[in-house]
Amino acid sequence: MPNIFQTVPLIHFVYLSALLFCIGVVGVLIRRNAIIIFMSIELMLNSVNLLLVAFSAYRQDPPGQIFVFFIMAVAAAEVAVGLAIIIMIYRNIRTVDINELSRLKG
Amino acid sequence: MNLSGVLIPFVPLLGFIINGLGFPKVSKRWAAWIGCGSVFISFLIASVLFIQSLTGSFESTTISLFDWIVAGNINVGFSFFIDHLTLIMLMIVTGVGFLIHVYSVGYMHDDEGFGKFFSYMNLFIFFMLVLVMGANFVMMFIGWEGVGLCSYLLIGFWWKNREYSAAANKAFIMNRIGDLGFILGIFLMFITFGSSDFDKVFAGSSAFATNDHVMVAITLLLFIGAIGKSAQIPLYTWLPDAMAGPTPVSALIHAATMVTAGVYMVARSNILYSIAPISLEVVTVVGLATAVLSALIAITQSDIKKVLAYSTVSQLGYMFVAEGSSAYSSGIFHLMTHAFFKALLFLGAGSVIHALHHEQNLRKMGGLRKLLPVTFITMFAATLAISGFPPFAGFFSKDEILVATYEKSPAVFWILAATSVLTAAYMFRLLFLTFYGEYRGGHHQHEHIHESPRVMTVPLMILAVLSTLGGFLGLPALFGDTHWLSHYLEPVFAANTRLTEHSESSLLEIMIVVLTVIVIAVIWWWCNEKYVKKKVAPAIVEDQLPLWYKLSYNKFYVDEIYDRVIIKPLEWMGDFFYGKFEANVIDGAVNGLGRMTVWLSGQLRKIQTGNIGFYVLSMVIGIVLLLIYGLSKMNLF
Amino acid sequence: MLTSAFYFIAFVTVFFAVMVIAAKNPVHSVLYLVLTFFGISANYIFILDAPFVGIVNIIVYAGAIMVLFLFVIMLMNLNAEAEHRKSNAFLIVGAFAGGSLLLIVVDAIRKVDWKSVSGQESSGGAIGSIKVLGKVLYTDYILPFEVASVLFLVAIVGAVILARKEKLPLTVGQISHPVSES
Amino acid sequence: MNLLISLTALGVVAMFGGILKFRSMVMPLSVLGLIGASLLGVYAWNTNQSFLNDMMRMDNYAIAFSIVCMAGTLLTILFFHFFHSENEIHYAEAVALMLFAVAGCAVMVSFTNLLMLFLGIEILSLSLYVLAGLRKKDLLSNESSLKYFLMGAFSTGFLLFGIALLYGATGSFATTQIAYQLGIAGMNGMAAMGLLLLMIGLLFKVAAVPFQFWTPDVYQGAPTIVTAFMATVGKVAAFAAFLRLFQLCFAPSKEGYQLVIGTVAAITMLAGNIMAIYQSSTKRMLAYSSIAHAGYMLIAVMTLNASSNGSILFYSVAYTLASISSFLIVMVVQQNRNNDTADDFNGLGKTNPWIAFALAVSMLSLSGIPATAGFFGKFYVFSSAVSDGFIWVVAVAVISSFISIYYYFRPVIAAYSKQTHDPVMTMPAGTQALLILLSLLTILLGILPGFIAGII
Repeated sequence: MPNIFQTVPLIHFVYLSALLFCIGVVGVLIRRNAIIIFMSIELMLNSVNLLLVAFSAYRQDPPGQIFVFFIMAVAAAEVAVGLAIIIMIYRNIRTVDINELSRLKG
Repeated sequence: MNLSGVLIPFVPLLGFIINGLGFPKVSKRWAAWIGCGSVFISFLIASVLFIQSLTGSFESTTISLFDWIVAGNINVGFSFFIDHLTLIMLMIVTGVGFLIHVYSVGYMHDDEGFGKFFSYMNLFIFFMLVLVMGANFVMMFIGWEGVGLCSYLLIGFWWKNREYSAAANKAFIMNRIGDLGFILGIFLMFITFGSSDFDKVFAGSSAFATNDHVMVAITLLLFIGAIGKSAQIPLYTWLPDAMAGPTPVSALIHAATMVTAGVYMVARSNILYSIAPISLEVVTVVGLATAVLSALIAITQSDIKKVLAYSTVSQLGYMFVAEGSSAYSSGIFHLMTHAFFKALLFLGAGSVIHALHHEQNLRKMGGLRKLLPVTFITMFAATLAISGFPPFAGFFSKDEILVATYEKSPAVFWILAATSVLTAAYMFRLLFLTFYGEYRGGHHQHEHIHESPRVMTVPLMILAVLSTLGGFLGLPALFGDTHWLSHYLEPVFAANTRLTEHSESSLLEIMIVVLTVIVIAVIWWWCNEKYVKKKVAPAIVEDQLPLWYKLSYNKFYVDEIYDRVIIKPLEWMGDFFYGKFEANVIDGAVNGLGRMTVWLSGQLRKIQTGNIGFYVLSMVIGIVLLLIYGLSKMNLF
Repeated sequence: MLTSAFYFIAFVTVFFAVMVIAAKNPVHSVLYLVLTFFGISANYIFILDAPFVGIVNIIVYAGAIMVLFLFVIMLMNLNAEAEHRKSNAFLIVGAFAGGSLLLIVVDAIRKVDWKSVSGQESSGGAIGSIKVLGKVLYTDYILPFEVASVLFLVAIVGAVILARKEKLPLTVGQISHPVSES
Repeated sequence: MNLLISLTALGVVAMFGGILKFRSMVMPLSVLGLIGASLLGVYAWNTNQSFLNDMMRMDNYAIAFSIVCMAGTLLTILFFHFFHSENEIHYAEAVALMLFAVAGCAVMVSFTNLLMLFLGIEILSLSLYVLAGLRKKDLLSNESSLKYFLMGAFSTGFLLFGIALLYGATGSFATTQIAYQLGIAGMNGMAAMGLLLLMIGLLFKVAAVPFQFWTPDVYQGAPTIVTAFMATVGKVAAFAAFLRLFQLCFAPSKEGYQLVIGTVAAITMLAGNIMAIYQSSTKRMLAYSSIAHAGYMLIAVMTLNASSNGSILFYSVAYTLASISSFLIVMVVQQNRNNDTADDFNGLGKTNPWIAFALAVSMLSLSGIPATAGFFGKFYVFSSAVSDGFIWVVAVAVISSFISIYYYFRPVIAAYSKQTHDPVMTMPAGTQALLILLSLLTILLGILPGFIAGII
């Protein structure tokens, strides 16, 4: 086992994943295309994965990586449903711009 | 004993279920029998208990049916409590309630919703009985809410126009404000005593010092409830509006029973109030202000039921003043006599309205003395009673309150005495406008006016007898120191009642008797001059009067001065309080609160823009704020 | 050596991540996202000694999920379309909100005593290997593994329901109003 | 465990019911299956078993909430059956999704490992995303589905980030381990951050302010029966999971975050009730009302004492009964009068007295008037908060529930005090009987609350 754990401090992984997470959040905030928003959410999930794997590696604790598999599984399921929803909407109104979808309000 | 006590509220409930489910299949005849019969059975049971209590084979009891709410240490039983105070209230509610039920058979005879009306009325009686019989404040609150609900249903019973619904709404909102106080009071009680059972709360309260702030808070919160239910300043304006309902409803709910629930509640919690004299002063001040203000307003009203409504508000103020002066038994005494004569007044007014085919305007009445003899005589008795003319019922109860206040504070006494004069004034005004002079309605109508059927007049007569003789239950010291009622209620109020027992007040009482007689004589003379001889109808401007009438100006010079100096300012004040103060300040505040909420709602809902981007942004900002708040709370930020 | 490798991979990953949300063309966004995932996988494989997760990440995310995205974007023919941008104010507020979120997270975590987290007894076994992970997954975590199958059932049923074409007229709301084009 | 297996199997059966064309059997089988699963739950009462490396534990709390969720699902499926013919295109699939969703709920309320919590939430949420979009050609349904999905997935990200940080701080996903480690080490910045982010994720699921944005839109746009399902089963499960998580993991350090939840609860109650006033659509009004109810239930999460479990359970039952029947009545009114404003309830008391009765009972219960279950729901929640000294929260709660009376009574007043010329409303057979049953249950619980309150 390479003894990396003394060289790269764990906190740097936390910073990195927090940064990626926030980039994902900003992506959700500033984009109007539902698909891009969805991709930003995927980015958020991936940053969580990175965090989990980092903790798992530093703690020498496998469940952290197991959890990552489940997140991937859930993400895949979410993508299947989410893209189905987006396609359904695209078929009806020929756009995936979220600003076009504000009939429900008040 | 146990079983029969429990039956009292449930018989009317049964009546409600039968009439409610059966409507409209049950015929009117049966609906009437069921409605009146169920209340009468309750009355009989209550009477048996009452007689037992007189002969001494009665002890105040708590009847626990079952544990109702069990949460942690809190245990609220579904239980009833019967003592002398409860018995008095039971007799009033079932007795007067029964008479009004009978009367309604005649009054509502042609109404489509006859059966429904009786089912609501029975439901009301049920809740009212739960209110007075509950063994804890939660039970009382159940009854309290229930009577509110029935009142709401019955005010809006005739939904022919919007105004009725508006009145029902107003009553509803104002009562909710009161209930809020009540419920917070109960909560505080739970925190303080761990229970809301009367015995535990009252026993626990002895540990508190006088004017302990918790006790003051509890009593004031309870009093807010009483203000809402019993229509005191500032939550009184719903009561006059509630007159939109059928007249028997006004008599039962808005005069005799429901509105006195606040008075009952304060009397029931007298032990708490005696620990919090500050609250008692609040009670006195609010009661006094209400008594004066509404009496002033009553003087200028032209709707017969409105006059009576303001009068009710004013009389309720009296009762609170009595309680504020620690004269609880006097308050209950007045509650009782008031139930008699005010129910009678309303029923009499209802009889008039019924005869005139739903005409309520005093301007279009007059001269009905000959046409409606029974109504006239009974109303006359009631007017004397409410004006405090000896030896009618109201005299004794009012006299007692006045004496009690005199001992506490002469200023209160004088204001209250002046209000009594006003009371006599507006009542005689009403009597004269209705029954004396000439009929001012159309000629066509005049021929159709006839006395109400016996089913309506018999209750009137019974109530008239009670209004006349009811006062002898509480003969004051002057007439030989046999104040039966106050002795009867002694177990409930023992520690608190400061009733004058002996001679030092005799002089005061004699003075009151003499003054009352003189004042009423003067008012009689003045009303006769104004309404019979001068034929003044309310709200007709002077220059519309015929010329010959103005020529007789000098003849009534004294009268005019009197009019200018006393009546005009009074009327002006009445107008002012009614038109400006009530409409702008009080209604304005209440409606303003409602409107502000609606406005806020309209503004707040705009944040639901429908745009996902905006939603997500707001969420992130929310997350940021929440994280900052949470981390700083955990001292990590 | 490893340290500088980490910083390089981290920099590249963050750069691609920024490009995902900054690229105008959705297809470019997808491609940048794939690159970001590669960067993350590189972290797994080279730095964190978790090769299996790294491989799965590439296969599942970069291989399957992103292809699905790409497929949908192509299907909608969005590649040419320039998406309407949100107003600048929105951009600034959004970036500001995201930035403050980052600051708060960093600030809270900065103060943690990391000795309690890292430097636990290193058992020596490569915990990221297929052998170890498989054993844990199929013994301790067998229940979640089974429960995840329900999730896939939901996803399958859901995707089938939603993606199947239906020949009904468009409506707005259940109270059938005619469609007004907006 | 048996309960969970049978629910999943039931879902599969319903799914195949659609594929293999035995649709007419789907509803009876589901109802029988749900009853059977509930009986399995009752059978497991007091056994307190934990399963497979302590991933989930079927304690009484889990069983009670599973049964509440299943009962809600049963009612929803019945109503779905009443209003949708079995020949409709996605009939069986929709039922299957509801059954899968309730399986997710069972996982959510019985987890003892954060992974299970996460999976349960996702199963439930994914089903709901699809169900919200069930009316594929209805633009509002589309929109509601997408909004729910995007925001739900977004909030899941925060939830996961929280779980990851918590894992970093404690080294485990098991609730017992997390509680143990937190007990040793105390709260540090990472654990606190994890806790707060988890809380945020769950606050989103229960629709608390400021994460309530999706609720009105999604509830309004989704098919009414799905809305009823979301508002009852979904919300109850989310609350049960919320409370369970905090009871198991974070109870000892509650002083730190109680005020946060309390503040959110207070704002949620006020905002939900105030915004509800302006709504003309009754369905949307009910959506806001469900936000407000989330605020009341949050009070029990905040107090986090011995009586919280019981009070949330009672509140859930009361709320489920009243909400399902009010959504159903909205459905009936929508179908008959083509709209659901307060005016569309005019004269209901004359034309359909029983429906009006059910309406009145459910609205009274929602507003917490005594002698209905809703009163005791509030009472238990408030009294436990008061006994812990959170008087200000209770004061806000009482004030806001008084505000709520205003809008809850609007349809009732319309039903009883206004006239209509519209004909008697028609509805599928059985609807009325079920509505009356629900109302009677509400009243029964309002008179004898002891049935449920003391059970866990």
